[in-house]
Amino acid sequence: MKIIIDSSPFDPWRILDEYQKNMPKLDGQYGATAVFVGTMRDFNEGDNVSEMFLEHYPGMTERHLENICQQATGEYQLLESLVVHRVGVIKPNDPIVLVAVWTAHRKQAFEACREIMEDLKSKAPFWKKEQLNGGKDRWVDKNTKGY
Amino acid sequence: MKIIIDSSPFDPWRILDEYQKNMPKLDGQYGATAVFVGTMRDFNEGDNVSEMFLEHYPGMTERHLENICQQATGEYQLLESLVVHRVGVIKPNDPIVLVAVWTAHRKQAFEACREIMEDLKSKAPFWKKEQLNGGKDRWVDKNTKGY
Amino acid sequence: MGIHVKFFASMRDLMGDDRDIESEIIKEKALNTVDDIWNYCAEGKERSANVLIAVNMDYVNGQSQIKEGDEVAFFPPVTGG
Amino acid sequence: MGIHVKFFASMRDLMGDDRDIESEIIKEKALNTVDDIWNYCAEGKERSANVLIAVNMDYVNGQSQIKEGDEVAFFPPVTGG
Repeated sequence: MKIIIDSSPFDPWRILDEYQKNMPKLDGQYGATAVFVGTMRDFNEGDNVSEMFLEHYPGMTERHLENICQQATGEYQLLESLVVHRVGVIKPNDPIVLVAVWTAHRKQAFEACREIMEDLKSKAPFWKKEQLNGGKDRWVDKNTKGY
Repeated sequence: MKIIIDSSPFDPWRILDEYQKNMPKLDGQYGATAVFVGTMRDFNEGDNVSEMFLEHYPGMTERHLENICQQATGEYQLLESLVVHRVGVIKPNDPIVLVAVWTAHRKQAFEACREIMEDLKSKAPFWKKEQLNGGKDRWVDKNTKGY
Repeated sequence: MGIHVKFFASMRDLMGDDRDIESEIIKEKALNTVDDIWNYCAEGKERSANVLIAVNMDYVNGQSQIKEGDEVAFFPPVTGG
Repeated sequence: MGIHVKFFASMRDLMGDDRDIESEIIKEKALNTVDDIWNYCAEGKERSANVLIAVNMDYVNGQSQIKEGDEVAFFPPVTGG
């Protein structure tokens, strides 16, 4: 299990590659990997967005994400899990979040990945402020539901 | 949309990296990417499996996978989709299947990825023959349900 | 043109290799449906209820009509992914 | 030790920067719950129903008791991911 809060851009596929190479104890054990990547779009609610600032609550964020993964590990028999989340200034096309889980069977992988993501979206202390084309900015007031 | 049937080992993360780099028309459009990777384990139904042979129905396989992706594209507003499937001789820890979809919103990505995978598991013409430790082999008689 | 019949995986172990049924046979034996094709090839072997059938790479059932030039495939439940 | 109060995102725009409430004030004003802390800091500003509260980085509600040394945080609905 690993939680990374990162203020620099990250490459989800390279992180997955490296993380998986470093879990040799799982060789032959995992049959399923489910991954979600959230990426910054250049539009939201009808406006063009040129840049975003992602604030978080240091300490609580890590703690909350660890709790989510710990709970999912028990509920879905996860062999491994990984969450990466960007903070700070973010540009369109930058990955914002990566959630990945490894399990023996696919049902658990799909369900755990989605549940971790929904919990993160609804409870992990992050906040987005969008910079609109033209210079105005605004806090995003809520996340849309994922189910 | 791309379907790849591959008799050589493939690296899912590198394929995703390359595929995504070559879809510049989607820049700024996709907010969600959902990925599933199925990997060969070294055990099944209580037996150690040393190697596997994956047979397919050339022509029908590609056609069926294209149909699945086409249908999901309409149903879930997919911006892009990618399916890679190994055939031939496969070793433990080799990726067998990769399904990836790109959408504006996460709900559609999660649901489309899972649905494509379930359809592939239940209808795409592939068959596995397992080579057990000790030299015996056996056809896998059915896939487990994923919902 | 005849009809080309394919068997995959454990179905090939049971039924043997692919075969072509010639036009004359099709007419002589009045092979009109997928079931007719199976009965002609199987020589008394039963087809278990879970066997899947494709004609020209589309799924069909046993009552499906066949015509000259068709490719008919019989195979066990799929196990990919 | 006192109590450390934090505001995040739009809540900071509304309430200003983090602040420390000293032990003497806590006793004098009888600040026992999260609601008391809010009322002391807000000077009449309403707390909308969707504001989230954490004490020592765990979610709580307004009736939750606080004690010296606690970190109390108020923030709007989260929008990560």
